[in-house]
Amino acid sequence: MSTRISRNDLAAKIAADIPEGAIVNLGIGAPTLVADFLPEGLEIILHTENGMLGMGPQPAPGLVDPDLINAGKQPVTELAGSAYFHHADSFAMMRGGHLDVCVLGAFQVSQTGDLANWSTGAPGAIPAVGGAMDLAIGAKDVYVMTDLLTKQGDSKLVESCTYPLTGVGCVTRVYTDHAIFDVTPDGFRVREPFGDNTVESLSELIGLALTESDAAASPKGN
Amino acid sequence: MSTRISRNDLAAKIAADIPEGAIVNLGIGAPTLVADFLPEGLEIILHTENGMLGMGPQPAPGLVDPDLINAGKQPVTELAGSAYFHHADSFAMMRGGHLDVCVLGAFQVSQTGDLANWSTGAPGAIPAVGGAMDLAIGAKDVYVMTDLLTKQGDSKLVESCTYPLTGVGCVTRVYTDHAIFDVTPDGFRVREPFGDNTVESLSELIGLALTESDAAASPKGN
Amino acid sequence: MIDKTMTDAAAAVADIPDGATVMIGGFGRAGQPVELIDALIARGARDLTIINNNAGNGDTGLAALLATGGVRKIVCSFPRQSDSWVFDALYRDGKIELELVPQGNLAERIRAAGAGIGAFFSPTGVGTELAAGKEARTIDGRDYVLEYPIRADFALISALSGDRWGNLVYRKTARNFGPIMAAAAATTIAQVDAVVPLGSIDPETVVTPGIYVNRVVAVGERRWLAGGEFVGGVTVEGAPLEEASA
Amino acid sequence: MIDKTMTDAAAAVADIPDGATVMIGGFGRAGQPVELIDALIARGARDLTIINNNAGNGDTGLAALLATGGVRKIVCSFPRQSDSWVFDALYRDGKIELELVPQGNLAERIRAAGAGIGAFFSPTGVGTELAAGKEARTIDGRDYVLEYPIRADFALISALSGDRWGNLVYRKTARNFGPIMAAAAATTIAQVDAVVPLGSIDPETVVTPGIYVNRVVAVGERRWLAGGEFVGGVTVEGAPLEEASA
Repeated sequence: MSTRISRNDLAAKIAADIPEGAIVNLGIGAPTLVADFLPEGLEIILHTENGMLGMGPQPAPGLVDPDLINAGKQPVTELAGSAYFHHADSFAMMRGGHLDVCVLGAFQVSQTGDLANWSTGAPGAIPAVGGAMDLAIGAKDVYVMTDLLTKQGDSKLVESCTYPLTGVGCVTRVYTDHAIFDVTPDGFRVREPFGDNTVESLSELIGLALTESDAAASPKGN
Repeated sequence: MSTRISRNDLAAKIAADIPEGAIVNLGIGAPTLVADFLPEGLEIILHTENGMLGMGPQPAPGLVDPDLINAGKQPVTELAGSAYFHHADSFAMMRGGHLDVCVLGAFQVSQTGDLANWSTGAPGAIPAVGGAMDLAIGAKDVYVMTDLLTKQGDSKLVESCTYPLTGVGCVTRVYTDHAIFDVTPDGFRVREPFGDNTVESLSELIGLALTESDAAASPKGN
Repeated sequence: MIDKTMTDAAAAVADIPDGATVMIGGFGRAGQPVELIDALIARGARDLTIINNNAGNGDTGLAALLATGGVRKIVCSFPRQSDSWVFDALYRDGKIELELVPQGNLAERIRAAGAGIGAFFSPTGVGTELAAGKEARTIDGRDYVLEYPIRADFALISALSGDRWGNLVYRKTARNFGPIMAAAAATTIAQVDAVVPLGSIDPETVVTPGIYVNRVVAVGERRWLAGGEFVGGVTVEGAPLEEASA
Repeated sequence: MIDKTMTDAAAAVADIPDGATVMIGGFGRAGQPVELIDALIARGARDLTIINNNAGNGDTGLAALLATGGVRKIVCSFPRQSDSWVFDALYRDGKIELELVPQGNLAERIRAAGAGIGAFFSPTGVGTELAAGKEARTIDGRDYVLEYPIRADFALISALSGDRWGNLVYRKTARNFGPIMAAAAATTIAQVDAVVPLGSIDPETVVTPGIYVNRVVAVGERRWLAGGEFVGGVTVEGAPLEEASA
């Protein structure tokens, strides 16, 4: 029985949903994979919160420029049409609602769109938030990319988050290895189940009532 | 009897008080005269609120660049070391306390340093404030350049302003055609009387108690 | 391919409806998007709210727009100028509403709109009639009043050059309100002297990144420039000296 | 003549006293003023409060400063990194105080300090524990919390080049916090690869005007540049590839 897709396939699913011309911020970690699957020939503008629009792919080995890095502090390149700006201007772009899409990882997403992705609240852990809270409130569409279940088998989609929040009611869509879910006023709606997953099996798996989108009913016709 | 100095002489007095390296904004009107008297060879950086530091003098006739104007919308030039920036950045410089000196005109200055210079409150007059209120609160030293008396013979130095205020407690010094006054916690202090003016004659002229500075007692030793 | 360039100013402003709030860049004549304003006049939109530092100079540009009677209200810092006779007459006749904002608060309120700031405490205007009725607060011993963002449906701005992604560079003090208005409007329309190829603007020197710009229209080089460089020979209004002296 | 250049980093930081609040530019290693930090370490100031986006990488720069034990408190958004072992150990031993600020609020609070804003309503962090206890308000249907400026006694920043008036230009994403920290500190000290003659920086491209800069120190060109142009051949830490592969 096939119930999960790979992380690369999931990145490709996300990439396919980003339209040409979109301004996109890809969070640290798995979301950066999405860049590798953006359709060739389409112009999608990547924003990095450390002060750049028009970020290009990793440089070739030996061509690393330490002054040109992304938010994950990895070396990147610049594309024709790129622009640099300072940190306050960069976060003004987010906070002001000028980004079309950001893709973030998550510990938990609640059915009202609350996001928890910066702290497990574990005692003794060193907290670090970075730009997560700004990204969470700062894009027109906040997509989450995550496994549906934790390693312990708990659902990351929850009725309400038990981990410390990153943002309230901010997530619009969740891309998981089992299915894509939209966050709606009625809770999670299955947008596209992968493999043998069904709305019913997913609901059972995560212990939450789910609704079904027209798209999910006929995924090929999406 | 000599009781007044010319506007040019007054501008020269102000210019002589501005130290090398100061960042200075000269308000519209008479204060712009001060630029003509800044000591040759000293570097004093002029700010204009429409987005420039390092403003130079008027261009030669025939070399007017309509994209390069001062706050009074007169053509100016750029000096080596100048910089352009947008309006929010320009007023952040003022509001943030980064200007050393601004020189403004006035309708009235109160003995607590209140300034009225943007509106006479006359019915039917078209109000216009421009950057006056920002300049008033936005320089370490706010100098006023004005005649001491109105054309009707009323003192512009007053116990409290009757015209609409530009700023509260903002003026640090008043350069008039009769004398230079510092604004102190004890009211106006005569810093330098011109010609035959004395602290006593000035006090009688404007109807306010005045104190005398050490500088005024021996102006040559200033 | 992203291509925000449009063929002419008329097309660029064609969807500005009656009742729109429109920011117009420029400080006096410098940076005023005259060709876009002319197109807006030709379109004939009514009941507009205009945000600009001034209220028009002479009989062209913003002044000409006011003269059409299509502007219900203007938000500005300095309407009264030696050459603001169009506005002056409308105001005295009660035909236009004026909201007067200190220039720095105007700039910062526009910046706040673009930057997603809900409101901010400004020291400018404290204790004056322009702060009357505003929420006041003392913070660390300094007095402030609370100021709110100024947003717009459209911004019309003028820049020196732009590329098809909407990246813009300006020229000298004509920069003024352009960058902040671009970020504060739902739809930003930039006129430029020339559209340049993508990649020809050094990324270090982009002043307005294309994220803030929706449409770019080339209107041709101003008569006092040649290849973007000043060559002189005009009045401050931009008229050729031979005309001015005639 | 205005001349803000200084002969060496030691002289530039000589008056930073014990107990000072010091902003340090940089995002990770990019834009980190390593030579100024080294000079501050040599000076031996104690009881410092440091404001930076991170809490040091590896064993150099900010991490080396932390290792001296001279830092009482750090204000940052992202201390925990793969190479933040110096901070991690201090924190776990209770030897350093941490104030965690969301990155955009950190940037905007620094900007507010330089811009004379008393406080501002930010939507970032609303409903989270990092906004606990902060004044909240709903404006136009959106929720905000009130954030206050972050000021400093000194800012240490790194730029590509500067002139004797203190005008600065940066390089790529090493710009990050430099421009806003320069405006938010009472005394701003910039290290640059090279001091260039006054007038050689195009006024259109100045990023930090000299008004915000008190001292400029040339520290020499980074090894991955030649005449300011990237020539490659280093790791992201800036180490030559031959060392990295050794």
